[in-house]
Amino acid sequence: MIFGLANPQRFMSATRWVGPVLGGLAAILLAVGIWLSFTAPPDYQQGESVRIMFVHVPAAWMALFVYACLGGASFFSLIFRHALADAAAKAAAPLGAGFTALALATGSLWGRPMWGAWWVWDARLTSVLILFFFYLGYLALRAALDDAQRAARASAILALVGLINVPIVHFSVNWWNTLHQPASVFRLGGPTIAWSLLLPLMIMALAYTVLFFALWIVRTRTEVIRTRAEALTLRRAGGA
Amino acid sequence: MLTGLAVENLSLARGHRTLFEGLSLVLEPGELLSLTGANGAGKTSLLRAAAGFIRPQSGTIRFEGQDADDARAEALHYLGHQDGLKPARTAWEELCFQAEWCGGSRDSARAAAQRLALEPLLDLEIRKLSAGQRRRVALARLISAPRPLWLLDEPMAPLDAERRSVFGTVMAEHLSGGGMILAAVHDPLPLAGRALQIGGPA
Amino acid sequence: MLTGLAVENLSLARGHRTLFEGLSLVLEPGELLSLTGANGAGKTSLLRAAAGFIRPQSGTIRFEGQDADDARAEALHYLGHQDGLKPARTAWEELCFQAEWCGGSRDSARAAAQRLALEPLLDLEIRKLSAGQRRRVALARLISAPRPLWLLDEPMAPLDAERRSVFGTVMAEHLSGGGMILAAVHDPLPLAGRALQIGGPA
Amino acid sequence: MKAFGVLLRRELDLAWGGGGGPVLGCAFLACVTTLLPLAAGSSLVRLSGFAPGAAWVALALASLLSLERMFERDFEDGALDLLALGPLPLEAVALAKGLAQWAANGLPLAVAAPIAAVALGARPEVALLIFACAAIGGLGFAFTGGVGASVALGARRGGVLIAVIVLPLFAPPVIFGAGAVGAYAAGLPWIGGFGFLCAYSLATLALAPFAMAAAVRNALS
Amino acid sequence: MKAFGVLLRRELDLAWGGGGGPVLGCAFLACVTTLLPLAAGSSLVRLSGFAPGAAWVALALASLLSLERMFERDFEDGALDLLALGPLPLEAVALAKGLAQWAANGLPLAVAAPIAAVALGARPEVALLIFACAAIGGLGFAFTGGVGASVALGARRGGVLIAVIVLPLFAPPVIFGAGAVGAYAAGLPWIGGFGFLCAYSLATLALAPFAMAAAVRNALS
Ligand code: HEM
Ligand SMILES: Nc1ncnc2c1ncn2[C@@H]1O[C@H](COP(=O)(O)OP(=O)(O)OP(=O)(O)O)[C@@H](O)[C@H]1O
Ligand SMILES: Nc1ncnc2c1ncn2[C@@H]1O[C@H](COP(=O)(O)OP(=O)(O)OP(=O)(O)O)[C@@H](O)[C@H]1O
Ligand SMILES: [Mg+2]
Ligand SMILES: [Mg+2]
Repeated sequence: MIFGLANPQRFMSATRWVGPVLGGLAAILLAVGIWLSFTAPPDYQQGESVRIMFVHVPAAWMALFVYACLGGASFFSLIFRHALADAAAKAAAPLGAGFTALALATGSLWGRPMWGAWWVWDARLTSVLILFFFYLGYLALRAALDDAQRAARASAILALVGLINVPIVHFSVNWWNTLHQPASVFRLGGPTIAWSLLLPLMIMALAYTVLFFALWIVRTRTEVIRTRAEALTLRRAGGA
Repeated sequence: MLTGLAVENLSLARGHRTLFEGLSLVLEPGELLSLTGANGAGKTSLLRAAAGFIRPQSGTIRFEGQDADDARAEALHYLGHQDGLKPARTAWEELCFQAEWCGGSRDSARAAAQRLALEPLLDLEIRKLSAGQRRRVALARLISAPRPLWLLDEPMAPLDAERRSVFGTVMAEHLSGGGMILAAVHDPLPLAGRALQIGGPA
Repeated sequence: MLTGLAVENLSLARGHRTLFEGLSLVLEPGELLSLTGANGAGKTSLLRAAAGFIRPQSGTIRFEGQDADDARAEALHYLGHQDGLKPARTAWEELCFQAEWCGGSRDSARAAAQRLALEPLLDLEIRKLSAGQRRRVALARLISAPRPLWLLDEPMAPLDAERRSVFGTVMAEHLSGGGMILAAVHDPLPLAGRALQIGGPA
Repeated sequence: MKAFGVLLRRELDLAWGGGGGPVLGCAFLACVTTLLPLAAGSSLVRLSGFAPGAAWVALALASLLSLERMFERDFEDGALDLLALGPLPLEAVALAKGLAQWAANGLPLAVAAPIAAVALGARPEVALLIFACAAIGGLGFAFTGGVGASVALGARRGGVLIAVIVLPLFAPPVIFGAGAVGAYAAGLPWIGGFGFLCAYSLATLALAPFAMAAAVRNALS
Repeated sequence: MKAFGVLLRRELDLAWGGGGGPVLGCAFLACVTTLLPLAAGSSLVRLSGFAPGAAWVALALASLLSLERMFERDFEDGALDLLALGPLPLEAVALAKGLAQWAANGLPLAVAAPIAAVALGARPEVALLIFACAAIGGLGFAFTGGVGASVALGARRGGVLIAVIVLPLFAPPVIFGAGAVGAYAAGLPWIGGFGFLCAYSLATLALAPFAMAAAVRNALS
């Protein structure tokens, strides 16, 4: 499948309609999810503030998922020197950073009523924060290298290094957490989560995922088009 | 037995610009080929491609029938516009390092220094050397560690007349020993050899 | 009215070595004097002394009848073997800085760039320029900020034939405008002018 | 003073490109605030007392380790020749370099320091003093450091020499500043240390440029 | 392996000349020991528990700041071309550079760290473990840092970038090392954290050179 679309022409023609369609689907899902999350009964323990979870948790999940996508794309662009894969990686990074920022923001918004603090050195929080730094580093490197091909390879290398490190960071932070019990009383979510909350959560998660793929495809297409345009103008300029 | 360097319709690009297309050349053992051309024509780029640093847009660069690989890396000397000498270290330290790193020995380094009349300068730090003296330290590497293919970028520019003739004979010996030299120059070298003009925008 | 540069039995030493003794020369407005000599003879040292960097062992170097002082510093351009351009900045950034720092303006910098056919390169970082292009960026400073005395160290080395003739005319105009040029060279310049051989150990 | 502005812009650009700038400040902020709790265990109670100290360590180390760039590169690539032949005396050039060093390394850290300290649990009232100390102390670091950097120019073991020369010079500002902050946090009179710090930094600001210029002239000859 | 030795000698010489070596250790020691007590209001009781953590963060910062020198200069003066054409693959070159970086910056700090910690009131028994952790962790810092330095080659804002890239990668070693030391000081089982630290450093030692070599090749092209 991936190799089928590896050829930019085929990719462009195949995905012309995919983006908008997914986008519409995402819109519907979001609407349903949000409606559900507001009609869901307030949590006996967290009260109304539990509704933040429907925005927050999927965002946090996406933060990790998108980084996986970024790593995958980078792998292909590095091994097969594939322009399309690089375009995909380039397109994915800002989206992932966005989801991560959303998770952090909503998370600390949630933490205020729950823990009485904007920030708590909880394992999961910390690892997401560090993940956010990974995204920032990647974006910064992209921005700082102007030669297209070199930027592609360098940032791909960085993304893969990061991919290896994400789980390590996750693990290390959890290990650290077992050493020092965090100041938080509230253990994040856990399996003890009511169905009435789980359903909207799942739908929101699905909506986020679809939305991501819609945006990803659109951004990748624009990336491909942009590079083509550059090549054209250069050819018109007679290579000078 | 060496079969030399063969470049077949090579095209190179830097940044977004194509420098040249469909360039072919052959360099056989004992041959000197000097590259001429305007500033920015792509001489240095060609040398770097031949050294295996730059991967061409299209076309092939084969040495001993091989594409760029580790074997080639050890079969050539590349001396660019910059010599990579460290200002804070002495000429002798740098010369020794370069010689040993390229497979030579301290003795060969010493011999090379003699050949280029560097002994009186060996204890000076690189930053204290004059331009020509510094260039000679860089050139000494070529002698101190024998390798068949020399890729030289304006090797003679800062040398005085006497040193130019000396290094001319050095190059001649290298050629007569079956070596190959590909040199980018603006002023013709004091040796017989073919010349190739690289066209392209300035 | 300018009275030019007058050097009277100058002797210079570097490290513990005396380079030359009792050297005298006069450079009057509109004159070009090219210094020749072996590597390590002391050409660069002499230029640096004339620029006021090195204090001579003995003898005097007077410009406009003055010993080295701030006034002189602002009346001369010194362009050595190294150009002081920063690899990470763009050609335009560096050219602008050098021009404005030496009393020129952005417009004069732009004009100088045009004169040396640098426009297409102005957005490139210095590290991406070819040797000759980089040298031209350095030379553009001379045009962009007019100063009577030019002290040049092998100004032409990395330039191609065409650029050499262009810069030759630039130097000619500078001279005809009453400027002075003291240039250390290994290959003769494409201009009429006196030459002075600096003897000394290689 | 146009020339001074031109020079300052260039120095800032280089210093930021060379590893200073707000981004580094934020990087440090992030580093200290993220790593310190991870390293010390999350009990912020214990941390709070040391937040200012940590900020100071970061500041001093940053200033120390970014010094070499101040003159060495311009010296080796010939840019100092150009600077020496400009419309301004070398003293002014040294001043510009010191200020750029400060703006690129000291200031961002000074901005970052109080935030980091508070994030680590220092009482917000301290923040302002921390900022003031860090900013003023950073000025002292930049100029004392600059003296070391210029004196070490062209020396064989430049970096080492810099450290040796600079280290003792760093002690006073470090002690005054940290002392002031610590005293304030402990509710003791802090104005004394702060005053000394200001005096020291202003003195270096006034004297260091002459030392630097002399050292550079010597290196160029 | 003769070539490797030759290269290692050269790298060490350059790294020391660039300010590494024992002097750096002393500077580090001085900063940490003078700063923290002052900031802590010199209540060594509180200090003692915190000393190892602080030392660790300072260690991380110090290794962070000396990274830019690792590849940038060789890249800009053409020395990397020579290194790329030597008898050893670029992976080995990267390994040598990493080791030199560690020996010139990590080791001195590792020697200084326990002294600092003890001077700050940590119990002497901890010193040995602190040294071991600092030495091994420094190895991890040097190589993870090297990856950042090589990837950022030829980028416009070298130093800044390296810091931003490398910071998050430093989290695990800091956590493990400080965790082990803290646990030991608290009489808890420490071997786990120490083991993880060793594992992490050895992993980077094994993998980082490939990433660095790839990045350098990319930069030279
Ligand atoms: C900046 C602050 C926060 C960040 C970065 C953060 C991060 C995360 C992440 C990464 C996840 C998904 C992890 C997984 O699925 O295993 C998550 C899930 C969750 N978070 Fe947060 N969180 C933050 C604050 C909070 C707060 C304050 C609360 C509640 C008071 C909270 C409640 C939850 C819950 C209930 C889940 C779902 C539990 C589960 O799926 O295991 N989070 N958060
Ligand atoms: N990394 C790069 N990115 C973009 N353009 C580059 C890069 N490197 C070189 N160039 C451009 O490629 C062209 C060829 O450069 P090259 O150094 O090969 O020229 P050259 O023939 O050696 O010129 P010279 O005679 O001045 O040495 C130049 O116009 C230069 O601006
Ligand atoms: N700082 C220094 N300390 C000791 N010796 C020095 C120093 N600088 C230069 N020298 C020596 O002074 C001599 C003259 O150097 P100079 O650069 O003036 O020669 P040059 O005529 O410019 O040679 P070239 O033609 O190679 O440029 C050289 O032998 C050099 O080794
Ligand atoms: Mg060239
Ligand atoms: Mg000279």
